[in-house]
Amino acid sequence: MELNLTFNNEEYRLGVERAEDGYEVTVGDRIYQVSVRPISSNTFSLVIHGANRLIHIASAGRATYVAVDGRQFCFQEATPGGRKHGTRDLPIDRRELTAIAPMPGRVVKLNVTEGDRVERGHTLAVVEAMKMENEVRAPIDGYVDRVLVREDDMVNVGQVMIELKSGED
Amino acid sequence: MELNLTFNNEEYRLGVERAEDGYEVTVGDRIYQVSVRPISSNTFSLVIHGANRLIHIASAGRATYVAVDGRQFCFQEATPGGRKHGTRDLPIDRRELTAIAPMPGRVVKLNVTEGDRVERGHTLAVVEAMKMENEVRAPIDGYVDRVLVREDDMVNVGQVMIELKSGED
Amino acid sequence: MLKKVLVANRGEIAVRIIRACREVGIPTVAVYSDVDHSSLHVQLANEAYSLGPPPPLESYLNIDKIIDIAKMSGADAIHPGYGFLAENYHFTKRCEDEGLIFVGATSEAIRLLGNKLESRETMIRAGIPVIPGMETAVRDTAALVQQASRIGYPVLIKAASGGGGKGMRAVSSQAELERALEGARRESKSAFGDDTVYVEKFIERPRHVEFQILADHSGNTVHLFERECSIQRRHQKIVEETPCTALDDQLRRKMGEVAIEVARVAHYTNAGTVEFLLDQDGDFYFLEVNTRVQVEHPITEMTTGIDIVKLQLALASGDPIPVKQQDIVPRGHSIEARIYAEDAENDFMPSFGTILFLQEPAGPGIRNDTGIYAGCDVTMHYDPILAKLIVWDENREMARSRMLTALRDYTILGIKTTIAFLRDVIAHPEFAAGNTHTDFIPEHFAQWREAGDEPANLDVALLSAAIYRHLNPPRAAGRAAASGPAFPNPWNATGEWEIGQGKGAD
Amino acid sequence: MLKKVLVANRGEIAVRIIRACREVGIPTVAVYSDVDHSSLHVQLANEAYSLGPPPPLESYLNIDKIIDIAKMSGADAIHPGYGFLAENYHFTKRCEDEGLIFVGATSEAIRLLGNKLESRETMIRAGIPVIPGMETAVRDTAALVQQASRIGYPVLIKAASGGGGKGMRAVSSQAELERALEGARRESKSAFGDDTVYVEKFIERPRHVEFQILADHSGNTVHLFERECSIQRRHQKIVEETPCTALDDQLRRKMGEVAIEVARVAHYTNAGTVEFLLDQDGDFYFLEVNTRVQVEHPITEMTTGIDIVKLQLALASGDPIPVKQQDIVPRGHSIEARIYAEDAENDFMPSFGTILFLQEPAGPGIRNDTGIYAGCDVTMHYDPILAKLIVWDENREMARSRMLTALRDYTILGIKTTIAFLRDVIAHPEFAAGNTHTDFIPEHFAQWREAGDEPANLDVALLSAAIYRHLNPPRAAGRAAASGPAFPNPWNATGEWEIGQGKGAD
Repeated sequence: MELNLTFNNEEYRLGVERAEDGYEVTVGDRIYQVSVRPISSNTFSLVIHGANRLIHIASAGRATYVAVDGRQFCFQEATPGGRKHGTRDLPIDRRELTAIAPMPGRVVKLNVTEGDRVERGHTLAVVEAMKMENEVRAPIDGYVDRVLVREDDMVNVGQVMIELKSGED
Repeated sequence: MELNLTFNNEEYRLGVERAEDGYEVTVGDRIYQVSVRPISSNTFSLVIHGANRLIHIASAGRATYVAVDGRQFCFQEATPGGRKHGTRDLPIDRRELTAIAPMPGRVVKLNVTEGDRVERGHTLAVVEAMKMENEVRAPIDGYVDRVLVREDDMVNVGQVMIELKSGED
Repeated sequence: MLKKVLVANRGEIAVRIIRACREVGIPTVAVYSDVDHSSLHVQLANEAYSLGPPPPLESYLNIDKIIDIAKMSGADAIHPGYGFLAENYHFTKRCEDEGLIFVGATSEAIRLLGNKLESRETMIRAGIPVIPGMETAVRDTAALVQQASRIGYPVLIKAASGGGGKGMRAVSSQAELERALEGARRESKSAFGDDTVYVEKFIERPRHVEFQILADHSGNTVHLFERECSIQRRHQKIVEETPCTALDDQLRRKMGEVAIEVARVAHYTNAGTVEFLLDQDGDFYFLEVNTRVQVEHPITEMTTGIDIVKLQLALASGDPIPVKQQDIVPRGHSIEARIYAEDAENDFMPSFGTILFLQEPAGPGIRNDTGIYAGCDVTMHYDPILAKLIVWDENREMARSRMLTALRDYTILGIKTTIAFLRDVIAHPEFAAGNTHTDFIPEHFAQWREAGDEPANLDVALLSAAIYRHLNPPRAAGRAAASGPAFPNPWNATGEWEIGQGKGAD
Repeated sequence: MLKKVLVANRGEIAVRIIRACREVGIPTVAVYSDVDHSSLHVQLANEAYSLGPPPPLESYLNIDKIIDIAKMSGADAIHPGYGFLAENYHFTKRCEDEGLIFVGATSEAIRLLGNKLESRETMIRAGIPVIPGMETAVRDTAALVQQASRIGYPVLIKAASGGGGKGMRAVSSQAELERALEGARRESKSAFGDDTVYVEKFIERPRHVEFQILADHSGNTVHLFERECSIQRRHQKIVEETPCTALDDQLRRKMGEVAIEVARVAHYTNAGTVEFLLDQDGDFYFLEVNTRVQVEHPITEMTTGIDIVKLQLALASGDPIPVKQQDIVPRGHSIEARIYAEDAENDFMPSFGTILFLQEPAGPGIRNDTGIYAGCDVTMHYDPILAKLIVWDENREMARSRMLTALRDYTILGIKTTIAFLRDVIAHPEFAAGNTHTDFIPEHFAQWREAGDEPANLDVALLSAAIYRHLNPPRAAGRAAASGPAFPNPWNATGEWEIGQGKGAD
């Protein structure tokens, strides 16, 4: 089996094959011979080069969460068409022209409408979750091109809330 | 759905039907309207006559384990042909003529062979598990009819180890 | 003894209070908003009633509804926990008027101490040292700006009805003031229903040191020594410990005496916390009184052996304080680390979702006050605290070491938490040296990123994920795949599961 | 400080020791028999090595193999826990000869105190009060019978190398003696590799009171006060508490002094426990010294605040005792309840199988020393202890109440446990009154059956099971259904799971 996992915006190519005594796993160009000893549904012991590592693991949708030695990793399975709508998928120059939700939550304030002139750092909107407010600021000097949310809307982290045009337009 | 569950040698007839707001369950001739609120895979909240009861539950094979209010119940699902081989299924008068394993474990000593004369209370065999020994004693005065185990055999709780004949035979 | 206690709260503190009630044999009534219908506090209480929709004003801040449920269920007392209605004197007054015992101070004491400016004035009159600042609140922004200039920058904006850092902003220049005021007011309004704010002198690199006090209805007041709570992000405590490394016996005695005097001046009853700032010269200033059980109360319980919540219940029912000041002898050292559902790599943004896997640390000297379980949903509606990990050991270094081990054993999969961040805080050489102050986090952890510890860990994690995915391919279609997670659950697996209508599907 | 510790044990005590090592920064080596390859102690240790097949003589009692693993892994010390090799002086001697630090007493002290008759004689010479009984061991049954007659029935058969009630039998008449001797010898042989037994006077309805002692290599010895362990089934403790309700300050001081004198006479080092019987007249008799960490050591840790296992590690590496006797001041009350995999309705027969669901109690003052987890197998090969639930509170009644609540919150599904039984023991009016003695269980719980509490609970359980079965019909065919349980496990679900060859499939 082949799969691509994304971690911190890096994509890793992995391959898993059954081997005599467990699995042969390739991570990029590194090859590991490992065996797996199940402990319970979300826990197993990974025997790798003779050493035991205790692994806790769970998945939900395309995300897989792994704890190794008290550190948690969250991997996204990359598949064409299955991408989240967010800035992480946008080319860098497009990011400059969008204001994105800094966290999942509710839009409690929307300060601009389409056509407004904004300055870099200007608070365009405020998102609240868990009693905490976060300001969404303009990344550039420019004009508001499109407002994609309304007050009281729920937004996800990374969701594009407002699209801007640069001043030259 | 209908099912029969056994608890402490009593058999209970149960019926489960979906109802508008949950389930209608019959226990013998009692009818309950209940709804269920799942909490996690082995835990749910049972709403019964308006009151909440927290239930932990798990099953393995034909056994279902339920914890209510800190008390644990183990139910066996009764199905024809699925019965365990043990004295619980034997008529009372047959039990008198058998020596059964008091616990699961290993036969560490076997004191009798077929034809031996035994007295009530005589130690026929010793079963060990978890470093604890238990003596298997003759339930009646009589003769050893058949020895169904050997030393070092593993036995299950309730398993018939030795069959006796009463003295009159 | 109280007959039946309604716990007007949720999460770990509701669980904590319900446990205390169960142990002393008092039946409990839980209340919950629709999204909390399966919460741990609902599971543990003898009775549980819905408050309705999740927004706090409609649920946990809904005074009428809570009073109605108390009366309907036959509760004779209400424990407010912390947050929500805990320091709302209108609620306390309402309880008093309705003949319900409020487990806490009187409405008059809460009103006085809740008004930061009035209590400031009262304390100044009683000779208690306070931070220089405004003497009266003004709603007018221009006047606030003027006051800030008079006091001199840096200044701190604080919510007049505030607590827990909500609505608090440090401002270093006039240019920043107006926007900060706007945010502070909105946060204050949202958290406390009151947007009055004031400004005071901002003391640089102070330690936050507070004293736990207990007072009965006969005027007996004792303190249970101090807690240091300097480790804060966004003005909210995340690590607390006792004893404080900066106090010697003399300073400790003096601050304890002042704390008791503060309680006496305010005619305080039940459990409360007198907060001080301790500056770098060893001078201390009265900050405020938190008129409720404190989030970090467990560390005091660990060192003094006194159960503060059980004592709250006893004091509320009129019992006297059962110990004398000289008999309260703290032992060892205790540290608390608050586990939040936050992304510490991204400015502590809240994180929510389903907890897919949970493994809590265990062992001698480890206490975990929690409101979560494997399979529960962490929603966006409330404060993102998940649990408090508390350790005790014979001395600070042993306690620190125990905390590091316990945090390493604490696994929560499915949402972001502050666990790894807390490990790095507690392992930091300056923390180990006891050099803590309220700017500790911005100073040492401004651009914190989680370390993998060993680079090989990433490969181990990747190949574990690959094998797991190999064995458990994500379902191609169906509700579980579409709507994301769903804790592996036999109730879903059958495909025929529906919870009862009108029971608050969320 | 020790460099690396091999823990020559399994279950909760191995976990306890590994946790202590981790907290003080000592790397650990676990050993395991094949059936234990996924055990908690294996998961927690830095390294883990197989001992081979499950029978104790081939695994946890296999001295050669354990020494080899210690040397191969670079461990400089071995902690034996309790049971297995903990009181086997040959093993201790072997460690000494091989240059490995044995975390415990010297082989000479263990030999002396392990020989119940020799230690008896030594103590008599030192003026320590002992129970009337045999002065020398005899292997000859006829001689034992004669000695029993001389002492006068009832008598108690005890294993000369024994401990923990293994091989112990009370005999009330000569008619019972021979069969009892045979069983005692076989059990003793199986447990300790030595079938020598002896008899002593059986004291009726005594309390079992023991003192924890600590001794360093410079001859400093302190005690950490008493534990009462009278609640026993089959001569094995199931509930322990401290302080003992039967001691006043004077008796406590006297017994503590005798305990220290016992340790001094035996040239004892490290942690040990001096056991006494306290009769109904308040006279006490030296019983034996347990030359190892005791199962019930946690209750002493809870009241004294001293971590006995960490101190064992320090003392083994040559550190002096860090406290003086007068500085050891116990606080509050602690109770331990041992959770066994046993059927309390059926003469405490062992029960084994897979733990399908596990929920442990939590909250202030609750400690759970455990060796299990959801999904683990409890096998027939070893002592059926699963966990120890320990509570602390300000006084006995509060501790008892906390224990009852905690036991109610303790859920283990899939095997029989003693949890419900323990609840009824601790709720019993005679236990509440402190009227405990070693016949407490046979006297009050001879024909115990689990109560449903309310009859309606059975119906609730039945209909819950019915709905669960309705939603999760048992699989008609396949391995899982055929071989019974199997914890719901994605590793099985794929149908393609196989663990690596030769890795100890059980």
